[in-house]
Amino acid sequence: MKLKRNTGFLGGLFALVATTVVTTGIEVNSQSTPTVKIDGSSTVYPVTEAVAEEFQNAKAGAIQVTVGVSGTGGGFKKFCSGEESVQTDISNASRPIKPEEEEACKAAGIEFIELPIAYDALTVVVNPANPVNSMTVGELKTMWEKAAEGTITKWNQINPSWPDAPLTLYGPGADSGTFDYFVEEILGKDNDIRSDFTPSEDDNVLVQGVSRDPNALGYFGFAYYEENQDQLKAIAIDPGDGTPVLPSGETVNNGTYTPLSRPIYIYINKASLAKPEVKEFVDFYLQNAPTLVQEVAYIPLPTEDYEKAIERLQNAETGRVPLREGL
Amino acid sequence: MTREKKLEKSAQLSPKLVRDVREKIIELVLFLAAFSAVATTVAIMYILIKESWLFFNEVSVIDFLTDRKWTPLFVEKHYGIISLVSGTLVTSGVALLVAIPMGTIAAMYLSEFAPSRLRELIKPCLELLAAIPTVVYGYFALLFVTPMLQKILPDLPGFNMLSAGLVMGLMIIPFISSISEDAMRSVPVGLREGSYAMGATSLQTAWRVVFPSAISGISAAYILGASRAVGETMIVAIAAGLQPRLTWNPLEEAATITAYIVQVSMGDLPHHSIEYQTIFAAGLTLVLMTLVLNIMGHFLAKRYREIY
Amino acid sequence: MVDMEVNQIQPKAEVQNLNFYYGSFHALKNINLFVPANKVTALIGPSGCGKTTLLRCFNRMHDLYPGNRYEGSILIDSINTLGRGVDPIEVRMRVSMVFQRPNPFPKSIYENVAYGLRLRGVNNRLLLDEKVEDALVASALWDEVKNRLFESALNLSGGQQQRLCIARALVTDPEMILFDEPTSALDPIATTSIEELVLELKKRVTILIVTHSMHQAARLSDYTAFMYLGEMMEFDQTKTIFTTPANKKTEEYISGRIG
Amino acid sequence: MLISDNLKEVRTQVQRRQLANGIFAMIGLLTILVALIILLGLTLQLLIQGAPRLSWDFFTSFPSRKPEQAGILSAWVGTSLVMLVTALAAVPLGIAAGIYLEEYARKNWVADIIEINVTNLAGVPSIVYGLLALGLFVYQFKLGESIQTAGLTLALLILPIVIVTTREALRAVPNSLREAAYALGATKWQTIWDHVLPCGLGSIMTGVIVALSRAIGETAPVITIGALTFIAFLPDSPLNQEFPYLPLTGSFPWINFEQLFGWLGAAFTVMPIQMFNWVSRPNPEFQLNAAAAGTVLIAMTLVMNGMAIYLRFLFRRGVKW
Repeated sequence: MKLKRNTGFLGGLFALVATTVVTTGIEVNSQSTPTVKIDGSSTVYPVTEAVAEEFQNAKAGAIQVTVGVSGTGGGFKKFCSGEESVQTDISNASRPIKPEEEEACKAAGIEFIELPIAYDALTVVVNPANPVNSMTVGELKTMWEKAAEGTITKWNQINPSWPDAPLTLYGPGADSGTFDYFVEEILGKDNDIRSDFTPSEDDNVLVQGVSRDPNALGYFGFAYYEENQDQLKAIAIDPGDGTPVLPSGETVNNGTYTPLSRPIYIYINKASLAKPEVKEFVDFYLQNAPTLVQEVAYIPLPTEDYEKAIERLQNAETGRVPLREGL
Repeated sequence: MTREKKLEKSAQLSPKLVRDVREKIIELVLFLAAFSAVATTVAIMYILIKESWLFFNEVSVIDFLTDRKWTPLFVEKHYGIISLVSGTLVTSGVALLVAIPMGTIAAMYLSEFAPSRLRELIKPCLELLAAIPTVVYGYFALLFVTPMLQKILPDLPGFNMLSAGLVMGLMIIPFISSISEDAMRSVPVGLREGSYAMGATSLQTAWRVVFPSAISGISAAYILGASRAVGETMIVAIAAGLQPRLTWNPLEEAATITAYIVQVSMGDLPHHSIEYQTIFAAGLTLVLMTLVLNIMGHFLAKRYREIY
Repeated sequence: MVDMEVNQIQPKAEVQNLNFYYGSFHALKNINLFVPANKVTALIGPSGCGKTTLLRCFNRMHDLYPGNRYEGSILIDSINTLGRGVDPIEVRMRVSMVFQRPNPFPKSIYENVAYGLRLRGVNNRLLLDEKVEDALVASALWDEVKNRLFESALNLSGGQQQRLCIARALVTDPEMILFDEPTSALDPIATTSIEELVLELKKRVTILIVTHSMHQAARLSDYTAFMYLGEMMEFDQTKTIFTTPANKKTEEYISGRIG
Repeated sequence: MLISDNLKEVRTQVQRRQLANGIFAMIGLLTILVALIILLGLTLQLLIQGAPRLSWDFFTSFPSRKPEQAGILSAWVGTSLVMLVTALAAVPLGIAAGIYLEEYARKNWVADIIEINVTNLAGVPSIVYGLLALGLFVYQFKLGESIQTAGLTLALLILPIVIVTTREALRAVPNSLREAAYALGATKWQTIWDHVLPCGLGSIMTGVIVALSRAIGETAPVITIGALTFIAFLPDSPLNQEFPYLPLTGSFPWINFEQLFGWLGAAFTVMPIQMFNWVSRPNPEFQLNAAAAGTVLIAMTLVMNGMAIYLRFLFRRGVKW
C-alpha cells in the first residue's frame, strides 16, 4: 500500500520533469507584461532604483522594470551584446562608455543615447578622531601614488603638521568606475596608484574600515558619507588655490568642489526607445531626476542640463557626445 | 495461423522482447543521467579553459606561476597567482586548524559517547551551522570577531585572515563532524566490542580502535572540509580584506582567489578585456586546487570502503 | 532448581539467582551456575536460549547498550562483579573474551596483541615484546607470524585471526576467558586448531565457552550446562550430561529432537 | 599472577582512565556547545536586530528605496521558484544517476570516471558553478538571467549531493529484498522501481531537502550570473484567474505553453541577494532589513531541515529491518 503510493508519487515527479524539460526548449522569454530591462553600475543603481520604484507605482504594475547591478562594464557587456536574451534597454554607467565598448555596440548594430543624470561627489573621509580637516590635491597624490607604495607609511611623511601615526588606506576595488575616476583626477592619466591599500566593492565595508581605525583614510561616493556622518569625517579638498572645499550639493553644482565630482550616466538603446514603455520610463526619469537624485543623497545637475538632456532624447542624438564641457 | 495461435505466440515471444528492450532503454537513460556528472565537469573545464585562453595568450604561464605580485588592474601589471593562492591557503589553514580538531572531537563525542537521543538532537543542529548564509558569517567575522580579537591583539588590522579563517572554520565544522561521525559509526560493532572486552574505556576505544579504523573516511572528511574552505567566497570577501599580497601571516589582510572573482564580477571592468579574463584563470587555478584535494579524498574514501 | 551432583568443584565463578532483562524482555531467568577453576565449561542449548546472553553477563558487555538490566550476582573469586560500584572495565580486565567472528583491529599483528597492555598504560618496549611473544606462543601463532609481526592483522587467514584474538585475550593474564562460539565462522581445519588450543589453555585459565555444536562441547569441555528458553536446565560433568542426562529436555536436545 | 591479587591497584588505574574518559566527554560536549551557542547567538542577534521589520508587510511588499517600506515579496517568491526549478532538475537526474551507479554500473573504468567526477563535483567551489552558468547558460544556451538559469545552476551545484545520498540510501536497502523480488521473476528495473526505490525513498527525500536547504543560502554563484536586484513585480502567473485555470487555447497543442512556462524566463531576485544588496546600502536603516531578511532565510533553512528530520524520523519508525 505504502509502496504503491510512493511509486505513484515518483512517477508523477518524473512526468512533471519530463514536461518541463520538453517545454523549456520552447521560447519562453516573451513576457506578456511590458518590461524595461536595466543593468550596470552600482553607483547609479540607487538613482535608477528610486526612479523605477516611483515609475512602477505611477503605472500601477502595468509596466515592469528590472534593475541589475553588474558593474558599469558588466552592464555595457549586456547592453551591447546583440543577444536578445541578455540585452538591456538601459545601461547605468558611472563613467562614459569606453572606445572598445563603443566598438562592441557598433558591431552588434546598437546605437545609444547618452544622458547624464546626476553628479556623484567622491568624498575623502577619515575617522572623526583624526585631527586632519583638509588636504590639497597634491597631498592626496603624494599619499596615493605608486611611489608612495611601501615608503609613505605615516601621516606626517606627507605633511609635517599631521600626526605621527601609521597611515592605512581604503578605497574601492581597482575594477570599479569610482577607482578609475579617482586615479584619473588625482594622479593623472596612466599614472599608477599604490597597490597596498584595502580595496572593497562593498562601500559599507570601507565605511566600517575607516570608522574603526583612527589612522585610516578612504574615499567613496557622497551618499555613503551622508548616511554615516556620525562615524566619518569628510576632508575638505583644496584644488590648489588655497581654499579647501567640503563636498555638498552647492559646492558641486557651483563647480568649487573639484576635481572629485563626476557625472553619472544612463545609456539608452535607441531601438528600445521605439517601445512605448521604455520611452515612457526615460521621460519619467528625466522629469523626476532632480527630486529623486536629491532624495538618494546624490547631487542633481543644474536645471538647464536636464532640459538639454530632454532635448537630446527628443532629437534621438546618438553617440558619446558630452552635453557640455565636463559632462 | 489461427487467431488463437497468433495470440499464443505473441504471449510467449513479445513480452520478453519488449521487456528486454525496455530494460535496455531504462539502463541507457540511467547511464545518461549518471554521465551528466562527467558532462558537468567537462563543461566547467571547457568554459574555464576557453575563457582563460585569451589570458594565457597575453601572459605566460611561467609569469603566472612565478611572479610574486597580483596587480592585473593597475597600470604596472603583474599576474602572480601565488599572491592569491597564499591568501587562500592561509585562510583555509586557519579554518582547518579550527574545524579539524573541533569537528573530530564533536564526531567522536557523538559517535562514541553521546546517548542516541542526544545525538539525534545535536546532529541536525550542528548541520544548521552550515546552513547559515555565508554573508551572515562574513559580517559576523568583520563586526564581531575582529573587534574581539583586536582586544587581545591590538595591532590586528580591521581586515585580517585570522578572523575570516576562524569563522570559516566554524562553518566547516559540520562538514567534518558529520562525515567523520558516519565513518566512525560504520566501524563494525565487533571491533568496538573487541576493544571494550579488553577493558578499554570509551575514550580508549574511540581513540585507539574506532578512529584508526575509520581513518580513511575521516581523512576524506578533512579533505572535503579543506576543499570547502578553499572554495568559500563571501566570508573572505567581506572580512579578509581584498588586497592581494604574498604573505603567510594570518594576522595580515590578503585576498583569496574566490574573493578576487566576486570582486571583479561585481565591478565595472569591460568584459572580454584581459583584466576581466583574469577571473577565469583564477577560477581555473581554484578548480585545479580542489581537484587535487578531491581526488585524494576519493581514493581515501574508496580505501576505507574496501576495508570492511 | 536443577539437581546437581557435582562433587569437589573448585568454583572460579559462581552465578547466583541471575535474572537479565533486555528492556522489558526477560532473557535470563533465575540462573545458578558454578564455573570450576581451570576447567572448560560449555554452555549449550538451542538458538535463543540465552547462552550468549549469559556469557556476556560475565564481562558485563551488556553495559554497553542502554536498557539492559541485571538482577542477582556473579561472584568471581567471591567478588560480586554485578555489584554497585564495580566498574565494568575492572571486570573486563579480569575476564577476557573471544568472539564468534574474529575481530582483529586494523593494526599490526604486534599492536593487536599488545592492545590490552597499552590500555593499561604499559609502554615499556621490552616488557611488551616479551608479553606479546608469550601470548603468541601460547596461542600457537608465534611460528606463523614471528617474521611479520608488523604487518596488518587483516592479512591473516580466518583461523589465524581467531588465534590472534585469543592471543590478544591472553596477553593480560586474565582469570577467565569467555569464548562465544569461537569456531562457527571457521573451516574444519581451523576449528581443530582452535579446539586444541582451548584444551591447552585450560592449564592457565578458567574457560567458559558457548557452542552450538554438541560434538564440540563433548570434545572440549569438562563440565556442561544446558540452557533452554532462558533457564538453566541442567549442569553437570560433560560425560554425565551426554550419557545420562537427568532432565528430559536435555535428553531431547542431546538426541536431536529439539534445537 | 592473577589480577585479583592486586585489585586495589587495578581499581585506581581504572579510576584514572575513567577520569580521562570523563574529561574527554566534557570537552566533546563543550566543543559542540560552543558551536551551538555561536549558532544560537548569531541567529538571535539577527532576530533581535531584524525583529522590528518582521511584519506581514515585510513579506508582502516589494523592495523599496525607503527602508521601512521595503519588503521581500519578490525575493521569497523568486527563491521559491528557483528552488522549484532546482528540485525538478536535480532530483530526477540525481536519483537516476544514483540508481545507475549503485545498481547497474559494473566495476570498470567508465564507472570509475563517473564516480570520481561525482566526488569531485561535490568539492567544486560554488563560485565556479557561477562562472560555468555565466558562460554556459547565459551566453551559450541564451537562457538569460532568468529563474531557469539560476535554478539549473543551483541544480548542478546540488546534483552531487543528491547522487551521493541516493547511493547511500540504496546501499542501505538489504540485498535480501532484491533477491526476493528477483526470485519472483521481476526484472532488474521492476525490482528497483517497485521495491528498492520505495524502500530508500525516505532517506533520499531527506537528503534532497538537506541539499535544497544548502542551495537556498547560496550567494556567490547567483552573484556571478548577475542576478537582478531590484524587482518590484512577480513573474506572470502560469494559470488563469478563472475556471478552468489552465491556459488553454483553441488549437494544437491546446495549452498555451508560453504562458504556462513563461515564469521560467522571468527576471528574479533571491533572498541572499536581497540581503546582500541591503547590507551594502549606505543607509544604516537597511541593515535592519538585511537582518530581518537573514532571519527569514535562516528560518527557511530551519524549516527545511526540520522537515528532513521529521521525514527521517517517519522513515525510521515506519521501516525496520
